[in-house]
Parts: sequence; structure tokens; C-alpha cells
Amino acid sequence: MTVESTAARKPRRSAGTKRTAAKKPPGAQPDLVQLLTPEGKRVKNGEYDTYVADITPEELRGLYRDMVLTRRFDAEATSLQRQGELGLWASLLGQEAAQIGSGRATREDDYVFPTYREHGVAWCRGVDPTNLLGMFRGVNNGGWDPNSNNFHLYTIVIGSQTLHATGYAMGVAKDGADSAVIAYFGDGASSQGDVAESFTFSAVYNAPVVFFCQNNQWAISEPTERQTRVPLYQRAQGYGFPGVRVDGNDVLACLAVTKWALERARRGEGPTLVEAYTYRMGAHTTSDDPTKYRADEEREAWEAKDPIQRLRTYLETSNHADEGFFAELEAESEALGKRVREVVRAMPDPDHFAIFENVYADGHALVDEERAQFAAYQASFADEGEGK
Amino acid sequence: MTVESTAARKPRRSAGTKRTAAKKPPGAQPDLVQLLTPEGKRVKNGEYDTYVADITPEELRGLYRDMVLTRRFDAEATSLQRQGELGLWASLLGQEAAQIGSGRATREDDYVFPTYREHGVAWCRGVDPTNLLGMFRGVNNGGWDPNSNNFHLYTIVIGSQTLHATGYAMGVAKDGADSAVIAYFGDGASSQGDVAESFTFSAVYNAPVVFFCQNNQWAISEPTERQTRVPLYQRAQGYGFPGVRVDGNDVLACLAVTKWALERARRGEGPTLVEAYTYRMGAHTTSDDPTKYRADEEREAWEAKDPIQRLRTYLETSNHADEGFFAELEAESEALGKRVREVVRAMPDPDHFAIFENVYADGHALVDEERAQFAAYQASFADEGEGK
Amino acid sequence: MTAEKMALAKAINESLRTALDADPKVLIMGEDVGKLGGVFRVTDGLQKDFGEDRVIDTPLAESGIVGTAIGLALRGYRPVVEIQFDGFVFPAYDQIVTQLAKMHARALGKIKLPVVIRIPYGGGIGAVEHHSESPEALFAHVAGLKVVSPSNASDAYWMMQQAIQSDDPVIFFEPKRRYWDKSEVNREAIPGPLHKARVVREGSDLTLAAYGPMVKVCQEVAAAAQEEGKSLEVVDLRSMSPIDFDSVQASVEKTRRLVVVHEAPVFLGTGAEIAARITERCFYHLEAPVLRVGGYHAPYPPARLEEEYLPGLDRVLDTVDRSLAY
Amino acid sequence: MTAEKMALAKAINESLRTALDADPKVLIMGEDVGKLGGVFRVTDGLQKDFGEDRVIDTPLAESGIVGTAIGLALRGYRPVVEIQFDGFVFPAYDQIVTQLAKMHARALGKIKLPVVIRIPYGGGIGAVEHHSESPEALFAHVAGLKVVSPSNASDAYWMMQQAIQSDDPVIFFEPKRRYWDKSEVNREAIPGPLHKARVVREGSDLTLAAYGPMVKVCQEVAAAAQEEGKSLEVVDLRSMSPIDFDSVQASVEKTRRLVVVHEAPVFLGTGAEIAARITERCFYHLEAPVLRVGGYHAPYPPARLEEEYLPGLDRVLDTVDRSLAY
Ligand SMILES: Cc1ncc(C[n+]2csc(CCOP(=O)(O)OP(=O)(O)O)c2C)c(N)n1
Ligand SMILES: Cc1ncc(C[n+]2csc(CCOP(=O)(O)OP(=O)(O)O)c2C)c(N)n1
Ligand SMILES: [Mg+2]
Ligand SMILES: [Mg+2]
Repeated sequence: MTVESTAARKPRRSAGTKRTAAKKPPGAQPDLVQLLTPEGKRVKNGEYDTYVADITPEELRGLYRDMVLTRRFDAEATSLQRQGELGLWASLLGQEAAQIGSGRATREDDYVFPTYREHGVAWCRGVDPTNLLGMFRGVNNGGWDPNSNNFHLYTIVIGSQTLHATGYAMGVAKDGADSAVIAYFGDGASSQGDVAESFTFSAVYNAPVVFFCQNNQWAISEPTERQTRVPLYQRAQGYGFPGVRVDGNDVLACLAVTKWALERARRGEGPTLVEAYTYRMGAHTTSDDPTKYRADEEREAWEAKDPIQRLRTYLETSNHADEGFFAELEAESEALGKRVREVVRAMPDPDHFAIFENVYADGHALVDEERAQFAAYQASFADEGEGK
Repeated sequence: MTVESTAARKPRRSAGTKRTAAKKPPGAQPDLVQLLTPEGKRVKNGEYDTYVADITPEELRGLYRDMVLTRRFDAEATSLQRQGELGLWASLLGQEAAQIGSGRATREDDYVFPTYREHGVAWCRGVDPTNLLGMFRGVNNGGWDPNSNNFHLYTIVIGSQTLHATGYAMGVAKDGADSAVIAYFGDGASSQGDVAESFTFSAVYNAPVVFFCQNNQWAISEPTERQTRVPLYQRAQGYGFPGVRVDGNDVLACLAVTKWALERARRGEGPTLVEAYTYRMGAHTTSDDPTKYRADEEREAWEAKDPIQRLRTYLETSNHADEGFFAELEAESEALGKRVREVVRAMPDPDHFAIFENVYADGHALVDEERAQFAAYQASFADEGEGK
Repeated sequence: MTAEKMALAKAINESLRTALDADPKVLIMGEDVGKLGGVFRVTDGLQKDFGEDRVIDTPLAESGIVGTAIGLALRGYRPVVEIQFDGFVFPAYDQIVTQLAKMHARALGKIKLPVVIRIPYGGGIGAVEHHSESPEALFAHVAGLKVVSPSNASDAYWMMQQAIQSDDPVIFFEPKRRYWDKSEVNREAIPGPLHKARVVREGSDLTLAAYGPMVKVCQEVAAAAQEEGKSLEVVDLRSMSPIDFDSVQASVEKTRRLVVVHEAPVFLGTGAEIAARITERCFYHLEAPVLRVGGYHAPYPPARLEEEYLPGLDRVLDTVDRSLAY
Repeated sequence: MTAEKMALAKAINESLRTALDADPKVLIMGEDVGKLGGVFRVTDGLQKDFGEDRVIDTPLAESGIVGTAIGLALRGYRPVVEIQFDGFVFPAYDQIVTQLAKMHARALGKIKLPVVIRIPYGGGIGAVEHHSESPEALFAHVAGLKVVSPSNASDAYWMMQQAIQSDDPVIFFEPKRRYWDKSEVNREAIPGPLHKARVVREGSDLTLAAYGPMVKVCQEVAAAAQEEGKSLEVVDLRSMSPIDFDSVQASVEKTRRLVVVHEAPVFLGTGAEIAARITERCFYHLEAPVLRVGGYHAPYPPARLEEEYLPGLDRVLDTVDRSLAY
């Protein structure tokens, strides 16, 4: 082993891997767009208010319903994982407002590129939530037709989908359509080269795409300071397009800011980065144990900002919803949970030959050969009755 | 072939791949650090002046000499390529000030990570220029010991070296040394994911590295607008460190700004991005034909900003150099050209067995086996006399 | 207009032009493919005739190029992407193997990825590092990709047509040192299947299998061997994924000997798979083990050594002799 | 302290700890390697004991991780990099193959790149996409890299020691589904060479060659075959670059039959090279063609299909029978 001996010099600074003092988000963040306070108070925000100015009580209840059902679905999936019905689950707990607000801002002809956690966005796009469970159960790697709801498959390799979204948006522009595209990604993903390249391409081609970053403060065990030392929304400036930070636990603000950004895209003004400042209330996935790396107090502090509770308070104090609404929703929620349980438990294992399906669209001699060998091999067990 | 037919909608904007109106660098650029005007006039620039305040006439002549000799060497290499002595040459013509200014700002213990065009920086680091020619002649892929002059090998794959520089700088910090690291890259390279990742890593670890981008306006045939729609130095902000644009044809300004940035690094203030705004006066390489893609007028406009002429004017008008100096330099220049020619022509082809050398540091059974087979094969020709 | 003699590079250019003309969804993307027409001029004149919207100069970022091409394909386009040189495909490798190759399967067939990635590959042109590599095995090993390489102008023209028409991603390796070799292209001939090998010279004593730049070398070897009274059959594989083992098997059942030649390193090169599979298929026919000639387990050497590194006439002949000596 | 029984993951943890203790230049880098101790807890407790300066949580960017590790190596450090799962190594592939693998040669030996890249690989743990792949051939094909994989705790401990001590880049594939398997680790035993194969079971009728997770399967196969009166020899290859062909050859000269088993797809997998080379070396000894058992030419399937996809006892036995039937 050849190891250079380094002349011992007097260290003049902390040795480089200590966390640099990242600008901690201040208690009152001047740069955070908010329309509903954690206490459920509606506040004005000139620029963005116009995008929710004409929102009806019914729509508000709709947003609330979306969040409640999404959370219920998510909880059901977590418990199905515990029961062994799913191999894994990535919970969105705490991020309902960011997802429902942005998801409801999209138009039917817009196209969405999610990560693996956008269950709430999928809900808004009309994807049957039980379809999301196939990959977590291990029966497929993506269980829906992306073009049925303009909702792309979940992407697990961090950041990749931001380039797909950008390319898709370039195509939208070429077609002369006025649709927009939205790409979801996390605070951790912001470090991936692919995400930076998607910023470059979208800016250079002025592509109609919104980059929606859910900064949930954590990338598995790493806090956002491991990814950046300045707020993430500022990243956009250096690529020549606007970035804005929105209260990710405020569904109204998320709706308004995303609408604004999508409108910009439609008008041909190019990309926008939206950083939804939120919090991953649960574990990274059901395989994760956050007690290894973060303090309970942090979570508790964020509980006070719960996205669902704050809209509920607002609905109640503004008399936009009555007891009946909440009771009905409770029942609907139970029914959803039940349906999800039933569908998942009945989900059949895939046929063995599915291994060889759809590897190619136009076929491939080797796949054919291996499929035939596999068939012969399977058949050899049938000959022997129940196999060896 | 299945092609979706896209409903013909009325295009609402240019179809996405048209160049977006990039902010053209204005005639007088408010954000361009300049200490010497194109007319050779010394101008003040408060912040940066201090870094060249005590520069002596001798040092100024030194910078001039560096630029002249570098250009001479470069011209010699271009003509050696024309004569078939080199397979390729990447000329630095026009970028002498950016390279000499920044190169002379480095300290001996600093470490430099170049692209393939940093012949002027190599010169400043004391690398024998003839060593640079080996890879262009095709006798090796890197002809010097990086640790002899703290000057890493040329890196051809665009952007890769920025991460090496960042890692090296992290090591410097770990060692508690107060050296700094400088990574060179081009305007084209700014689009590579690796460069973005190096910004992220250096910011997060507060690594003592200076990113020196020579924006020579072109990446082969693509103008900088294909890479960004805002000035490149602004990229740094969004990663949490300063970026500055310097007149890349002003050797004094390049020296001052790079010194400032290196000092920041030494003081533990982390990375800086310096964009040296300059121009590639020649072809991309000797294989390139710029008449295919750019207008002569552009080049002519930049000729008026020639980095060498402007320092000469300053030296002359300020009486810092006399005729004797210029005449002597002319002779030195000729001598350098002659030496380069001679050394290159005498450069031997590598031994055939070099193919198998240094593939591994600790050896590898397969390489040994193939080397032995190769030896036997070579020997079989010896048996037959002069071979087939 | 029937057959026309043209250089391989020109044949690709014509093929791209034909495709751009025939289908408004076809796009050309890459670094310097526009005004410059690519560093090898393969896309020369295309931007002029089809506009910046269809022949697109991209930012200098290969992952971005392939990643956005995927997105464009999802929108219904058929991007033909140029990677400037073999050694520069690796920044895009992640997008190619984890996204492009797998997305059709991931979507249970619901979406298609008709993306062609053109890669000028191989050595012999005296270039600097990263400009002479043969990484085809790194793509052929990956399910979901198809990998082909033409050896002559006619195949270049037709295989490119077929690659663009394919609904699967195709990695199209262009033998850059053959770009200037001219041969007949008949634009009306109906081509055979994209992934079928072709016997380009018949023989009875031994089979030489090659593709891309090495086909010409093998033809020269066969001619030289002929003079020594040996009859070699030359099979142009044309496709590395899938490999047309049936054609190779048929030839080897006749000749009973096989030598595979490629520029890529022998170790885990496509020749390894051919040797393994043909040995299995022809175990009782082979008079000699399948032998391989290729690059060494070393980085591609500097230009002044490439003649020693690359399989040439002598080295292939030497291996043929070794095989015949069994 | 002599031999101690421990899980494979724990053995790596102990080995890293030993290396961190012994040499201040050794660093651990990766996503979540710090407080969390990695998603498999392989680096558990190391940051606590050696500090954030030596056990470094990195930004989420694999190219950045490997690229900065190269820079640290140039500065004299010996980084041990963790890639969280096999399927996430590809963003770093460019830095690995064009920089890490080639830099020593590029510098004519003047600089060394003692970087270890740890990759938990393979399937069998019921994971989602990208978490079960076996991409070793994609690294073994590339000159300048060494590629190894331990099959048991003792090898895991010692091979990691040797990998860290190596002045060459080593891609260290960890058989993730064996992480929890316990076996004896003797920390005082002097290990054999890193790249030497080991006969883990002697036999006379046929040789099974495997590495990493498949060694255990092959041992089970040999035990099952024994009951049917067949004597199988099992060779744990341990290294995929270089491959210890001498040991395999010696075994095959004795048994005259070879079956290679790996999880990676058969097509252009390491088995192809072993088949090709052993056939060449043992042409007159082999009673049957070298047969291979491995993954199919398809993306790694969803978890509920992995049992069909992965080579298991039955499939290997079936292939053994096919070989013996020649
Ligand atoms: C390229 C890649 N590297 C590593 C991983 C493993 N991984 C899965 S999720 C994750 C953290 C992602 O964090 P963030 O982007 O903030 O999204 P979040 O999970 O918080 O929603 C990591 C490292 C991966 N999926 N892809
Ligand atoms: C990854 C990669 N892609 C493509 C190339 C081919 N190439 C060599 S130089 C160059 C342009 C570089 O432009 P820039 O970064 O501005 O540097 P300059 O040549 O102007 O100094 C390109 C595309 C490469 N070397 N590496
Ligand atoms: Mg996160
Ligand atoms: Mg440039």
C-alpha cells in the first residue's frame, strides 16, 4: 500500500466534510409563498392570489377530500406492507398538500412525470390508486398505461424523469400545443447531474415544463444541507428561469403557484422551478428507520403545520364545510381503504412467462429462444407431476 | 412504424428548438471585470485592483513574455500538425490572457485540472511544452507526471475533471493545507451533469476550488446560446457561491480575479466560479472548419481585443518595456519554435509492448497472458525475417 | 435511379434524409449536427433542408441528449441521436440502460421507445484517446436494446431505414474508419431483415465471423488465404443483439471451424458469446475450438500503437492457421 | 481472538473498521453511509467512531461520488465508495470506465487510483426494480478495473482488506442476499491472493463454477447431486477480473465437464468468457460443451417472478444433467 505521507500542516479551517452553515430556513421565511397559515388563516399574496381568486367552497372541499383520501390510501398501503402484502411502501405522509395542490393545478392534456412517491398526484390525474401498488407488491414494474391519464410511470432512479419531462415538453412545443409538463423530484434529486441537464435543456429550448421539487427536508437519512447550502428554488436563476419557494403544506399556495408556473409554460415563457417546502413525516420507506438519524422534535414541530388540519380549520372557520361533509368523507375514506385491501389481496401473481413479455416491441430472437427453453423446462416438471 | 398523429393545433409559440433570445453580452458589459481596456488603457476596479496593486514592470513583462511564447508554441504546434508531425492540435489562439493570467495566479502548491486546451496554463506551471505534444502526436495519452508540477493530465471527456478537482480540493481541506485547486472547463462543458455535480459537492463540502470557465463563445460549432440563456457566471449563485465574469482577454484582470478567488479558497470560503469571457480565434481543432458555422466578421471584431496587443500597448505607453525587450523576446520565441520542432520530430514511437504497460499498478493475469501471446506473435515474424 | 456508388457516410446521410422526408416525426439530435453537419459530416445539409426544429443542435450533455430523446419518443417522435464518438457515450449510459432499454417492459408494452442512437465507433483513424473505442458488448449485454453495425454503404443505408422504423431502441454503431469507403447502394432493393447475418464470401475450410469495420479485413484475409489454397467463408454478422446464431451455425456445420474477429477487447467481447453458443450448438461438428481475434485487455492505445492493437490481416491469418492446425 | 462467526455484512463492516483504523488515508463515502450506516447497515457505527471527515455522507449523485473519490485518490487518499444498489451505479459509469479505469495508464503509471467501489448486487431479496441487478460483466469487460465478489464472510473480510490495499481500482460486488449469512472469520489467517479461485468442494464428474451469491446454490446443488450419486466439484471464482482460468482449467481437466452459474444474464455474461476460454484451453478434455445457467435476456423481473428468473437448485441440476448426458 503506497500512501503519501502528508506534511502535517496547521489546519486553517474545518476539514471540508463538516456541514457548512447552511442558511437555515428562518422562522418567518420572507421568500415562502403562503396563502393559508398553519393556523388555517387565509392570507393574501398579491401575485399568486389571482390564481385561486375564484376558487369555490366546493373546490376547497374537493382539495380537502383529495388530501384525506390520499392520506387514507397511503396509510392503508403502509399497513398492507406490514401485513406482508406489499414488499415495500414509500409513504407520502405530510406531503399531501404539495401533491394535491400541484396535481389539481394540471390540466387534462398536461403530462406528469412523477418519482415513486407521487401517490397524491396520481390521484389527481385519475389513476386508480390500486394500480400504484403493483410495483410495491412485486407483480410488475409499473402498472398503468401512462397515456391513459398523461401520468408517466414511477421512476426510481433518482432524477432521470426530469429529462424525460423536458424532452416531452420539447415535443409539446414542436407540436404547437399549449399543454404543459410537470416533473416531480426531491431535494436529494437536486444533486443529480440529470436534473441540472434538464434545467439546461429546458432553458435553452424554452420548453414548457415545470420542475416541482418537494423539499421534504430529507433524502433517506441525509438532510437537505447535504445537497445544497442555499435554498433550492434559487438554483433556477443561474439557468435563466424563475424559481419560487412555496409552503408545501399549504394546498392553496401549491395550487396557485403551480397554476402560475404552468400558465407561464403555456404562454411560451419556458420552465419554472417550484420548491415546495414540506416534510416527510414518516420513514423514507417501510424499510427505513428514521430514529437512526433524526430527532423526534423535528417531526413534532412539523406536525403543527399539518397540511390537512390547516385546510380543515379554514373550512370550518369559514363555514365552507359542515359536519355532514366530514362524516361522509370519513365513510368514503373507510370504503377506499377496504377496496384497496381487497384489490391488493386479490392481485394475482404474474404469469411466469411475463418475464419474456415486452422486452422488445418488435421481438428478439434470443428472447424467443430463451422463452422456448423456459417453456420446455417448465414442462419437464409437469411431466414429473408436481415437480421435484 | 407507429407514429401518433398529433391533432393539429394552432401553434402558440415558436416550436421550442429555435434559439431563445439569449441575453446578448452588451457592448459595454457592466458585469465584466476589466483592468486593461482593449486599447491598452489601465482602468481601476476597486475590488480587484488590490490583487495587482504591487505588480512590478518586470512581472508585467513576464506576463507579456508568457503570452507571446505560448502563442508561438501554439502556432508551431498547428504547423507541425499541418506537416503531419501531429495527428491533431487544439489551438489556444486568443485565450492567452485567460490562461496566463489565471495560471500565474496559482501558487506552486496549488493543483490544476486542465481540459485539452490549457497550453498556457501548463506553461505557467512549468510543464515543458513539448510534453504536451505526445498525445497529439499519438505516442501517449498523457506525457507528464501530474505531481511534478501539480498539473493534472489533459482531460478530453468534457467536464469530468471538475469532479476530480473538487475531490482533490476536499482532500486538501482534510489535510488542513491552505493550497487551492483550480479546474478549467469550457462554455460547452457547463452543460455537463458532472460540472453541476462538482458545483454541488464543492459547495456542500466548502472545498477550496476555483472553477475557471473559459467562455470562448463556441463549443465546436455551437455558440454559447446553445448551452445557456443567461451569462454563465450566474450559474454559481444557485449553488451558493459567487460567480464573476472577467474580461478573458485582459491578462491583468484574469490574474487579479483568479488571485481573489484562490485567496477565498485558501481562507476557507469555498468555491468560486470565474467566467473568462474570451474568444476562440482559430478552429476548434485542426480537424475543424469554422467557416461552416461562423461569420468572419465575428472573428474580426474580436481581433481588436487581442490579449497580447493590449498588454503590449500598455507596456509601451507606460514605458515598462523597451525595444530591446521586444527584440529579445522575438529571438527567444524563434528559439522556442525551433526547439519544439526538433523535439517533436525526434519523438520516438512507443515500444509496441507499451500497450500492456500500466494497465494496472499491481498487475493482472489476463494482461500478462496477452502480453506473452503478443510477444510470441511478434517473435514469429522475427523468425520469418522482416515479417510478412 | 437504381444502384449508385456512394461512401458509407453519405449513405447514412441519404438514409436520414429519406427518413426525415418520409415521416415528420423523425428528428435528428446531437452535438454539432446542425450547421456543421457533425464532425464526420454525416448530417451534412440536413438542418439546412429540414430546419432547426428537426435537426437539433443540443447542449453538450449526452445524458441530456438521450434523456430528452426518450421524452420526445414518449410524445410520439422518433429521435435519431448522434453521439459524437464512441468514448463519449458513457455519460448517457445510465439513461440508455436504465431508462431507454427498460421503459417498454416497465410499461408492460404500453409505450414504445423508437430511439436510434448513432455511434461512430472503432479505431484506425489515428485519433486521440476516447475516439477509437468499440463498446458494443456493453450495450449488447443489456436486454431491451438492439445493437447493429453495417459494414458497407448499402447496409448502412438500409439498416438505418430499418432502425428508424423499429419500435425498439437501436444502438447503431457506425464503422468510422469505413465512412469514406464507397460501394453500391440500391435504393429500390428490398432489404433482408435487420438482424440477419449475411455470408459475404463462401468457403469450405473455416468460417470468419465479423461485423462493422472488421468485415473488410476478413474479406482481405479470405482473399489472401485463397492464394495459399485455403477456402474461408466470411459471415457479416450485422447485428450484435440479437446475434443471428442460426446463420453462423449453418456456416460452421459446413466448415467445422470458426474464428470471430472484432476490434473490441476479446475478454467478454461479443466473440465470447459467439464462441460459447456456437460451441454448444456445434459441439460435435467443431474440429477446433472457436478462436477469437480482437483488442487486448488494455485501454485503446495511442494512435502510433493502434496498428499493433487492432486485428489486422496478419493477426487474423495467424489465428486462422492456428485453427486449421487443430 | 481467533475465528469468530459473523454475518457477511458484519464482516465487511469489521474489515472497513480495520482499514480505517490502520490507515488514516482510508475514507468511506456514499449516500447514507453515516448516521444511518447505509441501507444495509454495512457501515454501521463507523461515522460515530471515525467522524464525519472519514465516513462521509455525500450528495445524491453517483458520478459526483466516484469523480470526487478519484480526486481524493489523486491527493493520496484511499476512498471506499458505496453505491447504494447495483442499479444505481450507472450514473457513475462514465467516471468509472473513462476516468478511474484509464487514468493510471494515461499517466504512464505516474499516478495510482486506489479506489474501491462497493456494490451490493444481485436479487433474491424481493426488492423493487433496479435493486436486484448483476452488472459485473459491464465492469469486467473494461481494462483497468479489477472486479471481485466474495461468497462468504471470511472472504468478505479478507478480500475487502486486499481490495483497499490494492493500488488499482477494485469494483467490489457484495452478494446482498448473503449479507445475513454467517460463517467463520479468522482475522489472523493469512489470506490467499485476491484474484485466486478456490475449490470449495471437490468432485470428479463435473465442475460448477460460480461466484458471490451463486456459490451457495452450487454447494446445495452438489449436495443434492451427491445423493443421486454424482460427484460435483464447486469452484468459487471470487474474481471476475482477472478470472483465475488456471484453477478452472485444472478442475475441468479432471472432471471434463463445466457448468458456469451466475445471476447475470447469460448473454455476454462472464460465463460466456469462461466457456470460450476454457473450451480453448481444454478442447480435447471436454466431454460436453461448457453450459451456462444465468438470468434471461430480459430486465430483472418484478419480485414475484424472481424465483423463476434466478438460477436455483432445480435449474442448475437440470443443466448438470444436460451436461452429463453428453
Ligand atoms: C440514482 C439513484 N441513487 C440512489 C438511489 C437510492 N435512493 C432512493 S430514494 C433516495 C433518496 C431520495 O431523496 P429525495 O430526492 O429527497 O426524495 P424523497 O425520497 O425524499 O422523496 C435514494 C438515495 C436511487 N433510487 N437512485
Ligand atoms: C463527453 C464529451 N462529449 C463530446 C466531446 C466532443 N467534444 C470535444 S471538444 C467539444 C466542445 C467543447 O466545448 P467547450 O467546453 O466550450 O470547450 P472549448 O473546446 O471551446 O475550449 C466537444 C463537443 C467530448 N470530448 N466529450
Ligand atoms: Mg427528500
Ligand atoms: Mg468553448
